[in-house]
Amino acid sequence: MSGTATYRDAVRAGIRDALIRDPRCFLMGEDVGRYGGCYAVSKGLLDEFGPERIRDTPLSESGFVGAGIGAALGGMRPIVEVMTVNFSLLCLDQILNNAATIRHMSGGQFSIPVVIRMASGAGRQLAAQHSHSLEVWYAHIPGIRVLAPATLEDAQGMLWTAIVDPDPVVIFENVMLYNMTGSLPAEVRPVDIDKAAIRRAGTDLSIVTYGGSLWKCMAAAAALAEAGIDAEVIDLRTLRPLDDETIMASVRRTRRALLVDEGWRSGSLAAEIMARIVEQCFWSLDAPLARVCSEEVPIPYPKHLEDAALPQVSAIVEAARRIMGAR
Amino acid sequence: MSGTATYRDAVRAGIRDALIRDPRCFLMGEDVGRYGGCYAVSKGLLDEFGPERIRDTPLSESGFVGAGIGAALGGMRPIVEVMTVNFSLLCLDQILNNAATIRHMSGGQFSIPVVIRMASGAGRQLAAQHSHSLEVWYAHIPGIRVLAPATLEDAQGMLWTAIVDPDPVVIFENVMLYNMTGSLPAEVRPVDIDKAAIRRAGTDLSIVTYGGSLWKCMAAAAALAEAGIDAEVIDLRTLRPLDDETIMASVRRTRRALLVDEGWRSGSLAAEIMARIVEQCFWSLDAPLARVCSEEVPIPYPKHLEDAALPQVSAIVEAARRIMGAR
Amino acid sequence: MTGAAADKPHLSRAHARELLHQMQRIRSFEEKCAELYTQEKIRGFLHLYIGQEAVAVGVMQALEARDGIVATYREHGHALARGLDMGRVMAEMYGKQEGSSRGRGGSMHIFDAAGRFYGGNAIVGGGLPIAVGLALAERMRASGAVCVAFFGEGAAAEGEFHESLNLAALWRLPVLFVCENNLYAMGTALRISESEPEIWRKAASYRIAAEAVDGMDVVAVEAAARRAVHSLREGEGPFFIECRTYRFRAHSMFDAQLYRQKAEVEEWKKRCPIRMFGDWAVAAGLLHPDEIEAIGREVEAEVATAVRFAEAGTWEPVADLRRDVMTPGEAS
Amino acid sequence: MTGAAADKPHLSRAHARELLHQMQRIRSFEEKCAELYTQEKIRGFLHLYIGQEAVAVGVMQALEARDGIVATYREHGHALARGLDMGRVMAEMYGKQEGSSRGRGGSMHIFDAAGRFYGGNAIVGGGLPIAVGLALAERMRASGAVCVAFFGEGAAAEGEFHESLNLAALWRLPVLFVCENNLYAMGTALRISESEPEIWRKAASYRIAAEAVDGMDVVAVEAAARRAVHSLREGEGPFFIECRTYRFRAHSMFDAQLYRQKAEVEEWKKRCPIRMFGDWAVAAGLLHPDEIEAIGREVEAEVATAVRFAEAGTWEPVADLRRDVMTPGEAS
Ligand SMILES: Cc1ncc(C[n+]2csc(CCOP(=O)(O)OP(=O)(O)O)c2C)c(N)n1
Ligand SMILES: Cc1ncc(C[n+]2csc(CCOP(=O)(O)OP(=O)(O)O)c2C)c(N)n1
Ligand SMILES: [Mg+2]
Ligand SMILES: [Mg+2]
Repeated sequence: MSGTATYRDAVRAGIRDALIRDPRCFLMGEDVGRYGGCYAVSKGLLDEFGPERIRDTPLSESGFVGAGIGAALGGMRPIVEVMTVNFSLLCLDQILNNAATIRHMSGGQFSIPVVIRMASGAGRQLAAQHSHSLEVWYAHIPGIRVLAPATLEDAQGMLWTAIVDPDPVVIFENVMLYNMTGSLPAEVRPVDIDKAAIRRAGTDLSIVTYGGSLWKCMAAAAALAEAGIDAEVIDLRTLRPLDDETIMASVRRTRRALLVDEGWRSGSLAAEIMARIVEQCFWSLDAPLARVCSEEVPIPYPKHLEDAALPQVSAIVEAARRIMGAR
Repeated sequence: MSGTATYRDAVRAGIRDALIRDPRCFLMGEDVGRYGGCYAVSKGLLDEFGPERIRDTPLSESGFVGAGIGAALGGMRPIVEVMTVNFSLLCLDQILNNAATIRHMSGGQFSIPVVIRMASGAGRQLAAQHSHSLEVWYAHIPGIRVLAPATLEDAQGMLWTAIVDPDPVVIFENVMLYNMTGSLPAEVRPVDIDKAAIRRAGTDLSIVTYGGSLWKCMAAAAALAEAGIDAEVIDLRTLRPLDDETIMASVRRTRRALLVDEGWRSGSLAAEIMARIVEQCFWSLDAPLARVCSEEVPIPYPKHLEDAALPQVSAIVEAARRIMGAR
Repeated sequence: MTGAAADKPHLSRAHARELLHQMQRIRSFEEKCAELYTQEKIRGFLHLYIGQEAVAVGVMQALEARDGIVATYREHGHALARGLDMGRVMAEMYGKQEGSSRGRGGSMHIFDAAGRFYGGNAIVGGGLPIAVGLALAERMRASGAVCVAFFGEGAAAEGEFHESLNLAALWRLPVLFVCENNLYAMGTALRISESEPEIWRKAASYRIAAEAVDGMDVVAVEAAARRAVHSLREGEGPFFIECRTYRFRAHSMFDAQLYRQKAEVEEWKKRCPIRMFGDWAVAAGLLHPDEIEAIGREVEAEVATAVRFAEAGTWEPVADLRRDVMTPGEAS
Repeated sequence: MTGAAADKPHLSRAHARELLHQMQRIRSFEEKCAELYTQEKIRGFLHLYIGQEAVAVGVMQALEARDGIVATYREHGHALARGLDMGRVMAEMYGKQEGSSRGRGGSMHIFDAAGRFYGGNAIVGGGLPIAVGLALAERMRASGAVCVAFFGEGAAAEGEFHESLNLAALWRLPVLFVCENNLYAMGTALRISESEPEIWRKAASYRIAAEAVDGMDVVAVEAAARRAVHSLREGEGPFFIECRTYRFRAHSMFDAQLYRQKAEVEEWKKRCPIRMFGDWAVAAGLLHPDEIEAIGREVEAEVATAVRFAEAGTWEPVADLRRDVMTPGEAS
């Protein structure tokens, strides 16, 4: 399993591992079986595990996500794939009002160990209805955990961590990452999800991001390095709960922060992190915080407009420079 | 119509006025007719306007909200009542992927003059599934306008402003306001929705809020005044687009700001406003920003726990004091 | 008594007593709740089940301890009929931590792990997919247990109703769908909410076996539920029962009932499931009027005890507010 | 040709030519699109309609200019059959601002106000409530216009399908529901997604008149659509047509088609709606082989012109990105 693999392979390895290790585990969702998954994540799993455990569902997001929640209540460990976050609007009620709520509301009688995976993000010219990044909505919900693996190791390892988590876990897989290649560890290990990761250490400013935007930030950091600006890049990894400690430690060191988030600007996750930095590190800041988010428009189809709507390396570099130049 | 009335009466007056003025206008939703509305807002309207224009719907949030969007596309001016924001999760797809998106995605060919009203907020001991404040989710969506009338005048006047707005407008009516009394103007006037309102002028700090929390902030400001702290209270009124100008002008004057928002803290609208203040007024700030939001728990049923979960006057006062005491 | 009950001559005295007793427990409990609501001991929304008792009691007869149950915000009756302790249910109504959900849920969110009672769901239709999932878990484990979903006829208009029926049928899951058709969804009469008001007919769209039954007749409901559960346990896939019933009270405590005629309510009250069954059982020689009185006294005492228990209950400390948002401790 | 077409002897030569012409336009346009996709002129998702042409073309014959249309992401055929300019549709595929949606929507979001073509909706089932609302607007205005919703059989599992049918029936709205049953939803075969795979039967749950028709037979589809639209205009409430058809190509350009056998596809290709109708029209003496050839040439020229138009089209300036998020100017 080690060697060159894609992010898609990593997710698949994580799912496969979970299916092998835990007989209560099964995968369910639209086209996860015969089709092999809309992003080919589950290809081959139907042959290996059969239709009971690789369960193709009808187009009924609320129905099968609710069924996943019910099955988890009933003692199973379902992995429910909602093809993309765009369709997850149809099952938000189940996630918020049931998965996230039943434990507290019942006085702690039930845990709901369901894992809900979904692809998110834009960049494939799929236009307005198929390009959402709504991670922040999910990160707003008490009672669930929200993960956004940005590396192969996380894509694989977070799956098992999510499975053994007794509470509902929502995993966002950015669509632009599926083809990303790298190497997978020979052995599947659960990864810790309590900590954000410093993907690049730096001293001049902290760039905080997650998911697909991580790699844009890494590219921006490289470009900034050439211009003599040493950026630290933090990959949040877990969007709920947020790892304030790592973020604040970084910002206290660098005294400047830039947030990069593919979500629309107003009400973005970037805003939440800015709010926390101001609450916790205000006196350490040497410059206003800034963010690079998506333009507040439905994402258009043509490449040049889609590019213009999304955070790009150049915009990240520019924003970082502005922060460094401020006062 | 002038004299003592409730917020509920004000909303009704607004709806009635719209129905009289514009024959394309109709009200539709669960129990708006025979029952008179779950919060008695539409009581009497069925008798006055008949079942074609006061249209009881089955329990089908996605269906009838989508039908409202379609009717708006087809030239009508529907007012759709989604009983409460709690049930609006079931129609979020229609709102985000159709109402908010079709205009831009079609290259500007269609406007969608639909008005969607919903009750929101907690405080009535309705427990976890019936106590949501998800205004921030809606405020995240490009392509719609989001209003949160906190006064009788706004409750009445915003309705007409919303009706004549060619784009989708979502109106949040906080459940704790329906019984609030006051006087209504003799004549219904559309109110401007572009501006936040300074409900109390002050010099020491800016308290920014909206909806049901406004009155808690006003009470807190009164208490603070006794302690010699002169708070300015800003009622956002419109949650999307936000009136940065009024907010920033206030913060530049007071140099301190407290955000009060009944939404859960992480990913709250308060966070967005904090982010904007840091982006736009960083150098004017004399103290860290702070926010009072709901605790990150499903809202529990018993009064003492519900109270503990929601922003309260005492917490607002305390937070304001802390801000004033900082450095 | 209608024909269906007459079809069931094998009713033992003990069972007749049990049926009446269970229905009376619900009735008396709820009448007390209404009173306590006016005293503001119970707050929030309170949806009474009065008039519909035959449904919960009839269906529960067909279930075993291993079977799961999903209900709605009008679920006191189901909770009691399932065997939840009345004191704990009453404490829940009060919001006391001795309540079945630690007081966190209140009237609309009664849960009980031991009784496999999965709520108490205040989103109309929201419990149906959960029931499908519970049944899926049973099927994957081949446990032989079934799951029952109770819901109102109003829920049949929701998309989740449709999605749930299709999933259950497609995967042949042991779900018993029990539609309690009380003719109104809040103030919306069935005829203005469904183009096909015979709800049981909708099951045909999913090839689900279905029948309509007199929901005021506890014996008829029990008989139908037994047939259905038998079929579920045989692996025949889901079953759908429409119980025709009526709620005698307002939708909730805030409802002026402008949408229906008093005469209609009175007409239905003549078919009170408790009185009808009691009268019939006496006439059939199954119960003696003294026994009925004894049941009344017994239930009154149980309700009084429950109220005392709730009154004596304590408030969860505010410090516990964040407890159980997430599961504490280590991963399972 | 099947019986249904034979039932329609009143087909004029002109009309036969029109039917063939329209189907051929769609076929040739899409074959070109597939080619342009491999050249990366068209990007994103591209869902071809090839094989299903008889449905869009047949149904459109029954519509008037005032009628509204709601379709899916597989809507090129509907747009062309509705009379949208092929050049503007092709420019949309390119994302050029001369496209029918200014290039913003691409393949999945063709809109045209003049043609009352309301998209192009990429959320399965998402267009159905919109169609109900459009019909409601017509009904409230007593305009006499109707609204047609096209959707795949996969959409029938979504809750919105159910909610929409109920609303339309309840309010007797002039909606024509056209289910294009091509047996697959992406890679999910109908039999594993619906417990009742005869989709038209589901209409009975809502008391909606319904029929199934051979969707490879343009004349049969037209005849059914005419009957349906006639009934709609008479105010008889909604109508449901299930068209049994097949897509010859992959679901989208990313689909390896692991879920179906080549032989099955080949079998269906024998029932190609264009070839079948052409052969029949020639045999019936309605069209001369030369005319068919002429149609081919005409269509080829039209496609070439459309491609030239798209190629010559321009990119919307980035400065316009935020344009039309909200309606500019004053309130209406
Ligand atoms: C999704 C949703 N929409 C609306 C409501 C508000 N509501 C609560 S009960 C109810 C009526 C439900 O009627 P029915 O299903 O027949 O059950 P009954 O109350 O008659 O037992 C409504 C509209 C809700 N709780 N959930
Ligand atoms: C709500 C929703 N869920 C999932 C998808 C992904 N998806 C796109 S097309 C499709 C299959 C739809 O099948 P059908 O309705 O039969 O139409 P067809 O593609 O066969 O024309 C799926 C699952 C989607 N677009 N919307
Ligand atoms: Mg009912
Ligand atoms: Mg299909």
